[in-house]
Amino acid sequence: ACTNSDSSNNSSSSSSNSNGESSSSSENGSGEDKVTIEFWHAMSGSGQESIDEIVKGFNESQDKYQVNAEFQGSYEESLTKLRGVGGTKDAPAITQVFEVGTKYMIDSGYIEPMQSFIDKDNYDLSQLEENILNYYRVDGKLYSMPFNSSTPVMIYNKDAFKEAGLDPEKAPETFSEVIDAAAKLKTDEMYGFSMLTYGWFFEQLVATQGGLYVNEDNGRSGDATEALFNGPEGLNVFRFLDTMNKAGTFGNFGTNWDDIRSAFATGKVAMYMDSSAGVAGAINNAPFEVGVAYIPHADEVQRNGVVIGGASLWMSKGIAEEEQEAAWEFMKYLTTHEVQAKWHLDTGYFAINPKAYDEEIVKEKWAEYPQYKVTVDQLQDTIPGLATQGALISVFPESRQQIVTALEELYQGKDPQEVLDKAAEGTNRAMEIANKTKE
Amino acid sequence: MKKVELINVSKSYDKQVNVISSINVTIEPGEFFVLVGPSGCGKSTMLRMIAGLEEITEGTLKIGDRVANDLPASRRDLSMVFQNYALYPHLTVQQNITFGLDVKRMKKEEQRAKAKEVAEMLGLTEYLGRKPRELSGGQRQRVALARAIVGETPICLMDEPLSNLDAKLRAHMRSEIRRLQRKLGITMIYVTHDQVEAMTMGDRIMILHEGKIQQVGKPIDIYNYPANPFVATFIGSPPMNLAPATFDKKTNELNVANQIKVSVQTDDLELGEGQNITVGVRPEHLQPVTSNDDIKEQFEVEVTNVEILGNETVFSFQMGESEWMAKWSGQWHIEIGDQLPVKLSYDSFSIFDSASGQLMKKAVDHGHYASQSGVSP
Amino acid sequence: MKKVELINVSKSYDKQVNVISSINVTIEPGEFFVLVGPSGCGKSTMLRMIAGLEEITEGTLKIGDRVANDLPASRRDLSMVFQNYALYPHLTVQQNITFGLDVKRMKKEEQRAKAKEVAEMLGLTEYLGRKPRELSGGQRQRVALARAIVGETPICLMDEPLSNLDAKLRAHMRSEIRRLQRKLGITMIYVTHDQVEAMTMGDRIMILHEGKIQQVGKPIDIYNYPANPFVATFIGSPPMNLAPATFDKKTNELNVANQIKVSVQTDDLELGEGQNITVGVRPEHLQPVTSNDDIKEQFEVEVTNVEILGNETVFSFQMGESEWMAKWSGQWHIEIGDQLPVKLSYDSFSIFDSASGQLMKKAVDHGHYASQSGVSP
Amino acid sequence: MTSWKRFWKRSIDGRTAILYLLPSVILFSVFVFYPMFRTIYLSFFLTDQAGNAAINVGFENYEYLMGSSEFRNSMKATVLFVLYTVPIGIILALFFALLANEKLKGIGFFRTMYSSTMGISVAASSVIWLFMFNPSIGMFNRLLGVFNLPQIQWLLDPEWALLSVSISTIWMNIGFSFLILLGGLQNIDEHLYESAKIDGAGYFYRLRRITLPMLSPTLFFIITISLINAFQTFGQIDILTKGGPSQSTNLIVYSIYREAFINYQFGTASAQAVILFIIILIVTILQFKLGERKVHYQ
Amino acid sequence: MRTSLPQKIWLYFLLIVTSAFVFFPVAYAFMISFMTGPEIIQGKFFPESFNFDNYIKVFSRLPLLNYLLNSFIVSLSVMVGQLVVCSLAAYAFVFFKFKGRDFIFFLFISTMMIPWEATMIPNVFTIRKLDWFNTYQGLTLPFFALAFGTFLLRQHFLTIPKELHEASQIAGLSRFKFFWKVVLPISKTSLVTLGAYGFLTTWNMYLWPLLITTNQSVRTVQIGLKQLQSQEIATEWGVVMAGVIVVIIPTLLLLFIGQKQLQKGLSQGALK
Ligand SMILES: Nc1ncnc2c1ncn2[C@@H]1O[C@H](COP(=O)(O)OP(=O)(O)OP(=O)(O)O)[C@@H](O)[C@H]1O
Ligand SMILES: Nc1ncnc2c1ncn2[C@@H]1O[C@H](COP(=O)(O)OP(=O)(O)OP(=O)(O)O)[C@@H](O)[C@H]1O
Ligand SMILES: [Mg+2]
Ligand SMILES: [Mg+2]
Repeated sequence: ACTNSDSSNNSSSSSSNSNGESSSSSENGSGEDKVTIEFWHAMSGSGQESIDEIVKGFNESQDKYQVNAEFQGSYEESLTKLRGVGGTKDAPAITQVFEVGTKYMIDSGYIEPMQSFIDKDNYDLSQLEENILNYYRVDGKLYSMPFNSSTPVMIYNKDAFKEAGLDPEKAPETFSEVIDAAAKLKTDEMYGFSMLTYGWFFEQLVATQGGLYVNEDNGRSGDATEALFNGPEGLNVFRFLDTMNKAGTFGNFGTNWDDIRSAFATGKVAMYMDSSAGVAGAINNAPFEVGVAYIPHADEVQRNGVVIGGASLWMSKGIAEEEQEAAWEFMKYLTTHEVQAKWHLDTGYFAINPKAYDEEIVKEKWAEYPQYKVTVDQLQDTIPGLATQGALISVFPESRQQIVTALEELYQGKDPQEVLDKAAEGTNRAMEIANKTKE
Repeated sequence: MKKVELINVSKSYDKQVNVISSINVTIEPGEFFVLVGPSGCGKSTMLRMIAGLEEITEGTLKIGDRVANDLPASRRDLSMVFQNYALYPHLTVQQNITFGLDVKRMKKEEQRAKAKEVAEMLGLTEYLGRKPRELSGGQRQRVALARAIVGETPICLMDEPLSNLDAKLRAHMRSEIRRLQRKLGITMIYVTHDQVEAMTMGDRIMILHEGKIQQVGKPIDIYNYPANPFVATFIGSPPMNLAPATFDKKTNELNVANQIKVSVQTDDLELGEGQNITVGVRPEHLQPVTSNDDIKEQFEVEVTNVEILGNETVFSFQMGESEWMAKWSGQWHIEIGDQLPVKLSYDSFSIFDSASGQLMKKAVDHGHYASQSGVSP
Repeated sequence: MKKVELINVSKSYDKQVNVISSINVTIEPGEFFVLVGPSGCGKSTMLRMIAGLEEITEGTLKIGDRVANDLPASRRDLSMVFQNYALYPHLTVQQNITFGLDVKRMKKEEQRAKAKEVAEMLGLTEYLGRKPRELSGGQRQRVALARAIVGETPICLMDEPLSNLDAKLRAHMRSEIRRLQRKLGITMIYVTHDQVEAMTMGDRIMILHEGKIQQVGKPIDIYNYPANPFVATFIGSPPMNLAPATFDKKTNELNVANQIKVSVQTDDLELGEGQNITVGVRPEHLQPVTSNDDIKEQFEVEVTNVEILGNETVFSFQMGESEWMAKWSGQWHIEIGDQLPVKLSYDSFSIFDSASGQLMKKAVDHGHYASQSGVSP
Repeated sequence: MTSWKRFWKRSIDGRTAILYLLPSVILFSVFVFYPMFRTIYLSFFLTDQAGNAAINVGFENYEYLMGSSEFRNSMKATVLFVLYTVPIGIILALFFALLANEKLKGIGFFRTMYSSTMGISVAASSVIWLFMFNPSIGMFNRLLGVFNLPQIQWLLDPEWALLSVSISTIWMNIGFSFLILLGGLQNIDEHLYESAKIDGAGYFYRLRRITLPMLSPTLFFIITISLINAFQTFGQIDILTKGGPSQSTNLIVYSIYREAFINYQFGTASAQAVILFIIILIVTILQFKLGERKVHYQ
Repeated sequence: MRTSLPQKIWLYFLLIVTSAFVFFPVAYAFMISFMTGPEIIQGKFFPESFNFDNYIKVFSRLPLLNYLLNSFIVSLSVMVGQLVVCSLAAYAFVFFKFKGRDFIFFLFISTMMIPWEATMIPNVFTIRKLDWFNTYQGLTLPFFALAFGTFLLRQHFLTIPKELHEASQIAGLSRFKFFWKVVLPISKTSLVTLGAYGFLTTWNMYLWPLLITTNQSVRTVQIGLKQLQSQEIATEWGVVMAGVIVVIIPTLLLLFIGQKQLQKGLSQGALK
């Protein structure tokens, strides 16, 4: 990371109705004819640093538009705020919304689908990563611009593998292989396998088996009404976890990203599932050699691959046209391979423009961290389909919570089918209410 | 200069009814009015009602010519020394004193000058910068006094303002308060337990007992002609000696407590045979017998207790069922158990009707007259 | 029965040094020790040091035979009436009284019985269930007194315990306290401003002035032979009259305030010509002239103020630069401006050295003796 | 007419009081009562995604909650949480306040230490506690390791999670309770202690007979406030456990938050809020009815 | 009053041990703020070296001084606002007698029972209607009225001896003057407590400032702290803790100053 206090200072300046310090706004105010737009994001830490630099780069690259990137809290928080201004002219031109909010945003009526500008501008979409676009494409229309995208991966402790007599270069691929490896890796100090208690990973393990999450083609051909994740694929996943848990080779490190990462870094667990964005951190913090692998799949099925996670950028409706222009220009800038290369390196998120991987700096980095490549390969190996496209439901956050509860109960020794059914039931009710109140 | 008038005023607390009952009294403008009575008789309560701190349960209070029952305390324009001082703990002595002046929009300098003046009068000059908790009890009381004086309000209420001062200072304060009150024409209502204060400061005294007025009048009149035995024993220290007596018409003698007989010399009194009466004699009227005294007027007592107060000697003896005291001027070498002859004349008797408590016969005025050439009886 | 001994005790506060300085005094077991002095002289401070509430800046305090400087208050086993009562506002009168008993693990019933007994003695029976704020000032003071009495501790400290009571009740309390103290053999240290209390209650009095001991002794001795002019004016009310005087060796006369001359009858006094002395006469020794009095011993004064106290009359006149007062027994019809002959004898003079304040000549004992047959001078 | 005049005169107090209360009343109306009524209103509806009332369902939301095991579980957890945190927190704070009320050199430093937890936001302190509870690197498990005791899954074991959250909550609240109680202690008139010492009362006797009764207004206050706050605990749950594991720490307010901000179910969220409000109201009324009687005011 | 030596030792022992316990988490955060990533993950207590890298990062990443200033302005305004509004209300509840007083008081108290989370959304809309987004008044005004504060001050006002009120009435003080010259100065301890409370809670507020600010002009430090953490990407805890420490320091200072004030208000002493 490098210092970028200037950029954040810049971006802090002018805003529609602030009464803040005028010292820097006068400096920015020099471009009266500039169209100024706001870009709301939920990236903190190093992500924000990178965004600030990118925005700075955009603002300097031309003199017609001025983008102000503003942190608005977590995804939930910024979405809550958006609800306050959505559809009005106070709304920001660009908002970053997490992947599970996609359906909500489409239904909200606050947004201008990206497709209208793509069509108007004849923008070539094919330069972007197909597997990412798929997620945000509904009925053939791209609604939002993918931005920070990640997938799950399995990270493992190569040293521990060696000690256990396993091949550190060949990670287990199927559920039963993982179960076996975990049993071998288990010591007094160390669990074999772990997974963050987080619905996203469950979705991935279902999808990679080709299983759907909800009906109506995973919600893509209509409003979903029934959860399907308690079908055989879901049960497979729960059984997989249950087996290890009962065998004592599964470590439960809760719902907190940092807890499971520190468990891995301190050698409390040998294999765990993480986001592709967390790979860099895992490598840096661990005092041993770290391996990255594809996520495991059920033995009896073929691997389908992963569903994209992360967030995308949405353009507001109801704001001035030139502001939409500006937003579109900014998004185009974002998707250039230079910018994407930088983004990928700064954050570990995928480059949505695969050309970025050909950039020299990326190659250098990959040479240093060959593990990065695994994440990209896994994405590109993904077989497009309804399952890997990801489910589209408006009550996704709630459903994820149901899964978390189900997992927690599973770890307490409850029956896999029972807890899954309960989660499905909760999801069904939520969907029912959502559908009822939609009109 | 304002009149204070209480018309049929009564007061009850939750836990005690008729702490004050049907008080009727008018305190004249510029009068120094002293209020005395036993502990708990309602003196403070009365002051507090006049001040507006206590609701008047019944009756009318007039200040000036205005009905003041509902007038808030802050608009009655009076000052008060509280029995428990009520100093502001967070303010210095100076600030405590000038507290009320501030309200009157007096200039700061003037306030300071005033405070200084009053402080000097009360010997508080060194303590102006202190907080109340750093003062002695008497000093605190003086601050309370200063606070009341400094405002020069037309009405001033003082609730035992000198109780914690030494005799010397108290004598000084007595005359200062009196002087100020006269100078400014303040209407003063003054509660005290001190006999000297009561006798010397007031234009009039009111004696209160269980919330009821016993007597109102000039101090000396009350001393000489107490309206009832209660007043008689309350004013004067040691108190007036009382004893039941019967009148023997044949011998024209009073039989006091079946112990001594005193011949009645005049006929100004209508006494029935066997009527129950109570006689009272002030201790100073029980005088030592000098050689040339009438034998008839004396009787002998056995001393049960002696107290030498320096300039006077008080001794007790038994009179029927009650203990009587005699006060002789000077220091007397009297021992407990001594048999002493004591002189007593009918003139000095106050006689009360035992049933009603009414005064039937006043003691004859014992005033002495001093002349240049000598002293007449 | 415990001794209390102060050895070279001094006390300074942050804002005032030597509030008490180098006090040396031993209070005997079972003694009734009275402490008097002007307001702010350090009486309360001294009590509080003995009680252990105030740190002793310097010197040693012994209780019994034990050095008690560092003994916590709660282990000194004494009781105290605070000048400001310090009642527990959240407890009823009964609970306030029994608070200390409870500490001593006395049985509840016994406590109740005790409380009832004391309450009766102090006239508080009706108020046992009340909170302090529902009491009158005098009632509160009695609660404070009750609390101190009920524990029957070997040492008892009382800081003006009767100041808010009326004369009658006060007289009663005086004798009750004295009786109790005698009965239980309590070592009592008693602060008062009341002359009568000081004179009648104490076995010994100590007069304090600006933190220093002025005199310690029997009440009557202090009254008759005050060690210095301060004591002379402090004890006795009205105070002793003082005036500067010079001695004329030729005529053997004292020239008092250049106004009157009094012939010196004895030679017990070494007076140099022109030596600065101060003479003192008690007001009661300035007597009315009777027809058969020696002309030489009388002089005439112009009355500047008169106060009739009921059983005595006090008037003032000018003596040189100071105001003198005379106290005559009985009620006198004296007006301001009257010229009065006053009798004065050399015997009644106290003479002090003006420079050192030392008493040089005591007043001759004026004790009277009463006998069955009459009264001798 | 005159009686009206009299009334006018007598009611002067009330009329002036309104002036003093006005700022509060206005602000409360706008920022508390209005939203509250809106909440009550919403609790009778199913809401759409934007949070607007969509379908009036009467008491259905309430009925659903009453029948929902999840909600019952929330209630149970909340009550347990209140029982864990309030008494211990107050007793500890009182203990510290008593210690810090001694007149000793450098006591100001200790007072600051005790009150320091008040200076740290719930978010920051939760993060610190998260660290300490961490099963692999946390202080607590290391300590247990040092004494060869079995490791505890502080936040992951449903048996322990609520306790762990309670411990951290007690810590977070202690500074505040401490400060309030210390203030109360300092307002007690020194004379009362003097008087009690003379009577020979030892430390604990004074504590029981003087300090606690005289502190009762403050204690009453802090108990009321702590109860209310405990019922409304949210921040630390969000960071430490997110309501898990197995809903064991899903306190009502967290559940409300999740319903409203994550699931966008304002109807049920509002219904929960209303129920919570009623519960706290009842507890507080009880507290006022039972507690204030024992409180001694001057 | 006075404490003997063994007592003192015992007291100091208790003070040191308990306050160390209370302060431990803060000390721990302080230590972490000097650690590097791996050091933290390995769960050490003492850093290898006390270097200020993390602090430098904090200051370079965020306009922290700006945030601190905003926090100060906002916290101070809320503090003053609360003191004014609450003390006025509490005064009315204690020193005025009027019909329905208890009811209104309880109504006030009841506002404490409404979970803040339940009222937040409507309040955001209210602020938007008032066009107070990104303004100081939007950040502060909703918090001026505080049932808690009113309650706290009421409890304290109730302990003010009624003699003082009486003496002031006699002196002719108006209601307001009495409030201003007697009630407030005497209640210093509670005012300081409430002031500290108001300041610190505002200082520590996160969600509300976040919801009603959309840019950095009036944002406060807690949002800054949040910006240091990240979700999916590994958080640099050292930097976060450095931020926490930077943000705690002013509040600890404030507490220390408040203590001094509290100490001064110590036992006012009796009236008599
Ligand atoms: N806390 C304190 N700080 C500073 N000076 C004090 C303090 N307490 C008392 N003093 C001073 O010490 C002196 C003696 O006080 P003390 O209370 O002992 O007087 P006292 O003899 O009891 O007087 P009084 O008869 O008026 O009660 C006084 O001048 C008083 O102002
Ligand atoms: N708040 C109250 N509630 C109930 N009774 C009270 C209250 N205040 C005073 N009393 C009672 O009213 C009576 C009169 O009280 P008050 O204070 O007027 O007496 P006082 O004449 O001033 O006595 P003291 O000379 O002892 O001060 C007392 O018996 C007292 O107990
Ligand atoms: Mg009284
Ligand atoms: Mg004193």
